[in-house]
Amino acid sequence: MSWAIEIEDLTVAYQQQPVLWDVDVVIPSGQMTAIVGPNGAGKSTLLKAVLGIVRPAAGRIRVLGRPFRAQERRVAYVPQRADLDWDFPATVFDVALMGTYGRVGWLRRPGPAEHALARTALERVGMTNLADRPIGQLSGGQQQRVLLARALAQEADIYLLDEPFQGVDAPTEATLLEVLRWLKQQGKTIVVVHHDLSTVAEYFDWVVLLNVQCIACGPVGEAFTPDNLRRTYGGRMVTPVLSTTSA
Amino acid sequence: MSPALEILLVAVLTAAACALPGAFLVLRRMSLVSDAISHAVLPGIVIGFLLTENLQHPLLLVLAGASGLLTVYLIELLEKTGRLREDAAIGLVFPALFSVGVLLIAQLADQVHLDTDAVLLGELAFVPFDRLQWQGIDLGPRALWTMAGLLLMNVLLLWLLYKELTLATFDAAAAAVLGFRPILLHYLLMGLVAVTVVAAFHAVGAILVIALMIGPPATALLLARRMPTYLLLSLLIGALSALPGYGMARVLDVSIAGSMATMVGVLFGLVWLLAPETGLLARWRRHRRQQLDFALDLLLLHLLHHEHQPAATVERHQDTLPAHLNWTSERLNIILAEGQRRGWLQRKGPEVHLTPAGRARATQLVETLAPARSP
Amino acid sequence: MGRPRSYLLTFGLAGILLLLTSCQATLPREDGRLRIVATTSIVADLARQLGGEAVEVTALMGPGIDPHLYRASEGDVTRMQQADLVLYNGLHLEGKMGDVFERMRALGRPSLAIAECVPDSLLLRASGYGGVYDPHVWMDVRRWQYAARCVAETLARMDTARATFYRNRLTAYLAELEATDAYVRRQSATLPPDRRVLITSHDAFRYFGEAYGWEVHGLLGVSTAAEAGTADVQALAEFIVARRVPAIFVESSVPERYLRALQEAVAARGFSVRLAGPLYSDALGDPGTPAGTYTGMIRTNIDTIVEALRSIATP
Amino acid sequence: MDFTLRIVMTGAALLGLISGSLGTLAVLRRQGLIGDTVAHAALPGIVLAFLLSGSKASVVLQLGAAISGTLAMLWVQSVVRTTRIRFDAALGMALAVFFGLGVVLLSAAQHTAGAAQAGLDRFLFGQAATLLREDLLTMAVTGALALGLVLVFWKEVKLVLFDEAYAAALGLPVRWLQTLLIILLVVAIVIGLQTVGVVLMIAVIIAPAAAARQWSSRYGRVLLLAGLFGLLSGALGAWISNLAPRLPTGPIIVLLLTVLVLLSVLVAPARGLLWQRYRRRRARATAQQAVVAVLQELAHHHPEDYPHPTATIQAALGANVPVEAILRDLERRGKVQHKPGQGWHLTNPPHTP
Repeated sequence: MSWAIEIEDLTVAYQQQPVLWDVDVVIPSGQMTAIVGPNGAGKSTLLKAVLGIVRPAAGRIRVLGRPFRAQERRVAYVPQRADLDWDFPATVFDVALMGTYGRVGWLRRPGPAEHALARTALERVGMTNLADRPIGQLSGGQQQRVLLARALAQEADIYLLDEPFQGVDAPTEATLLEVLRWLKQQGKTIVVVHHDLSTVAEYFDWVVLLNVQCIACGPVGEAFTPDNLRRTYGGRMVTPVLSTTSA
Repeated sequence: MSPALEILLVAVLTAAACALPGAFLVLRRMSLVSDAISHAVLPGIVIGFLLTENLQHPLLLVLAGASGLLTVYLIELLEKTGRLREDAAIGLVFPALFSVGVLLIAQLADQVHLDTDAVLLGELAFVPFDRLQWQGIDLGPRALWTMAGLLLMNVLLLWLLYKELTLATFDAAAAAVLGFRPILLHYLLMGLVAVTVVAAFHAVGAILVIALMIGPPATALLLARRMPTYLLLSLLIGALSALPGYGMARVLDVSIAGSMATMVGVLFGLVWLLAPETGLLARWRRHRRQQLDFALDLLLLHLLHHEHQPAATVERHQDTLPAHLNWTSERLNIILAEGQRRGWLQRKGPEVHLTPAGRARATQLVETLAPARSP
Repeated sequence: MGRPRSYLLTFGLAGILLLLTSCQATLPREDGRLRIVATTSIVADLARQLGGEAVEVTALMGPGIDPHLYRASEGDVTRMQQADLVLYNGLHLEGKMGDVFERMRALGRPSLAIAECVPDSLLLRASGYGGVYDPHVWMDVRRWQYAARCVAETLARMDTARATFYRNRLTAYLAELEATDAYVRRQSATLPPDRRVLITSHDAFRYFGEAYGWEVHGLLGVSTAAEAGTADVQALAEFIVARRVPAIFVESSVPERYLRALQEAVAARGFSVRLAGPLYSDALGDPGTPAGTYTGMIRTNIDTIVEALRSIATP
Repeated sequence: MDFTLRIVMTGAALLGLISGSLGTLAVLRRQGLIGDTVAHAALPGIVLAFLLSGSKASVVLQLGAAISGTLAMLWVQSVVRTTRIRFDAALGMALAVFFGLGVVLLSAAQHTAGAAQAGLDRFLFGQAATLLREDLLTMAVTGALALGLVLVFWKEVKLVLFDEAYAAALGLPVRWLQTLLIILLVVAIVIGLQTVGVVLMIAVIIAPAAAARQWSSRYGRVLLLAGLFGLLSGALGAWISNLAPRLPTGPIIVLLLTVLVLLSVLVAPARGLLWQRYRRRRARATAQQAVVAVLQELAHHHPEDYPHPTATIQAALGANVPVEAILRDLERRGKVQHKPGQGWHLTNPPHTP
């Protein structure tokens, strides 16, 4: 099996608070991988470390056998929906087109080829008829589809998705899954930060159980065991969300 | 009382009076409302002057306060449409009101010395010369009394509404459920801000009022973890920035209010840099100190982790360690030396091994880390 | 909280130290001279002329300072506190400061608004709203004589031992003012009446105009903080072209660029007007220069004006 | 047209164009109030520039203003990045502290710099009527440079404004682009200071963008419209202030802009409040007709006052229609009657054929 992403001894700390501790993770090429763990387990941070958005305190990350910085265009990122300002003046098509900005490069504008890419991507997620709609008028599921379309337009080899199924309606979940499976058929690698444990076995081939440390990493059949889950969630399946109530 | 002492006292009282509502403004992310109010009172003052033809008339202050409240109301109104964000709402309302004021002056009172500066800016330096007298007895500067009254009012109101305001600030929904009427509380607080701004800038000038409303609470936020400490520190820091501010004004013979406002910034800068635990310097030093501990723990964990894996001999080899941990070999050597000194590591030829003590520590680390860790 | 407290303590101690050093008592006058604090340099000059070596005069506003925009410094407090007498122009020239002095007087601290010594009938009402007077009375030397008498009287009253001294100085100074007044009239008379048109950046010369027969226009209102409208610039430019005014005058306390806009507007109408000056309006020139005293300033001004307007206007 | 009017109108229009379009960059990030801080923070820079150079030339003072404005914003940024202090508090503090420092320097200059310092703080008052031709040139050149940069980095800027994390993942130098944005904004503000003054500057930054946002949901169009709105209100404001004496240009422009924003919020096609109300009313009328139609249809098959349960009507219209509320509304207007526990029927049913 060849690895799309190899993470060795990765440690990430925000102001000396370790968020990821000595994590070793491998993610196989051409498969769908879920990253699972409680809140604050460092799932999003793991993605951001792979993307070079956060700087690790120690460790090595290789994407397709090479450092990420050399091939940022081969990795597409779908951030959490809630992190974006949906009142930004842009249409669905504009957002999809942003996926091509990487390949267009500095000083140039997207041309007909890029427009075609964005259109195809929107078609793939079933948003063609909404292409001219302002993003401010989209439902949560539609927002998620646009973000996926943007990633598709990037024509990457690896897709990193941060909680794409969070708070979307059932049809959208089905569409998203369908698109992800289609990507997989194309030989792409898909990595999803996932919160719904009940669907892990159904949707994914490979799973990474994470809670600051890597608890387990492997094919779903082997790694996604009750024992590992208990170790990941510390005996409880729900961790309390500690509010930051200090002034 | 010497005039210097009187000025200082007024400054300290003003700082304390401003810090209290300011602390809530800062928490509610509405700091710039203070600036908005300080400009938007102009039409109130101008209309007051046109009605009374007297710049000293108390009606001016009343109308100024009213325009302050109007500002807050209009900002709220615009925001509620959902079409404008808070920054845009603030940035539209107060320049519009200010423009109305300027136009009124230009149209009706141009020849009068109703300069925006003269009206808006009280001057701290003149505080000792505007005194209150009662039956021939000198009762001290007028501003001393107004500021003391203002402080008293603010302390009293905030003491009465402390828990409601605190709750409404952190969780308006919860406050509403508990029947605290967050809207009412909001307007009460804003009314307090408006009155404080108007009364205080009449005594010390607009810019110092804004500095004192935002600066000390922001500084306190760097130090405090709990609400009461935060409020208390805001008060204290506000009062304290007055002292070096006055000192600087004296040494350099410059504007007192300007120099106090500058000192608010300097004090903030000092705390930002030097605060224990959260200060930049402390963080940097801790970072340096902990880096070693941290790296050592990391190495222990790494070794423990790979101890029983087939690749263990590779993982613990001193030539592969730097590459795997992304460390230089010099750094590795420093950390190895420290690990050996603490008796956690031992070298076997080119391999690095955990001692029993080291293994115990690593195991303990693993246990304390994973499940218990919360954000 | 242990450590923050120690930081705060340090700041507190530092502050208290500063406080202690600032509490020095008013020093007794060993030379018996009256301490006079004056707001503008023009008022200060009057005090110096009349008090001579018997008084020690401090001006709060240095040369070139526009009284409307003055920002008080810490030293001003001490200076005002230790003054035996505060002299200020009044008629709202000093903005908020004027109110302060008025209150000081109400509290029995001697202060004198010298422009208010001029009889009301001789004061020009500011046009527009309200019953407020134009404060620039010093621009007419005769009106300034009222101020001089007033100041001398006050000094004589406060320092009875030197009453005669002050009265003698007053007589001498009144003569000097008389001579200056005559000089201004002579100089003005060298121009034909229809050429006596004075255009400045702000409306400080209305008393001058009224006293010496000049037509006076200012680009800005009385208060220099007011904003000129486009219409004001146009109207003045039209006027300059119509009357073929050869020069307009920059004032020391108002930026030159305002008048340059007027100059450009005139140029666009096919006429050329010269920027002359500076005229001293709200403040004297630097000490030691001819415009460093009041009479010197008045003479310098009229020389500058007449000199610039004497040249024939060139279309 | 008159020369002065032409100059002032051109200047105000240029200012509106530049700050309107550049201001959009801040407003879209909810950071419009940066304008207030930068405008105030210009003061110490102006005074220092004069003290160091001895010159009161606009360009020199503007350079000083730009430098201190940028410094203030860098301070704000690093405070926000390294502490728990929010953006608004950092902005407010920078505003007051920098302006306070400016006042200190100004009062020091009054004592030390002699007659030459006169009128320094006038730079902060708007004096649109006294704009010079050379001012227009400075405005045009700096404005063109700034807008040119926006064009050159068009898609990068757009991406950073909308989605920083994605921009970073694409390998864009986000930090660097953010600094560029701030510098562009500082340029816009410094250009406008001597035309509209320190207090009103913020409206010229915020209002055009706020108005433009109502009319379009395309980034490029919002930018263009904001520039256009700024340009028009600038020119029109200058023209109006020319109509009568004592109408200062700055406040007129600001009031025009305010009216423009209010109008936009009310009548802009997609987002206008009036349209929204109209659409809601229309939707309610349509829904009412639909409910009545359903009841009429049902009445054909049942006795006149046979009550139909809400669920039946709901099922006929689909889950999206607020049937209950509509029925209550119709009941108030006497169109239907409610039999408690049973359902609804028309008060005036069609005659069965």
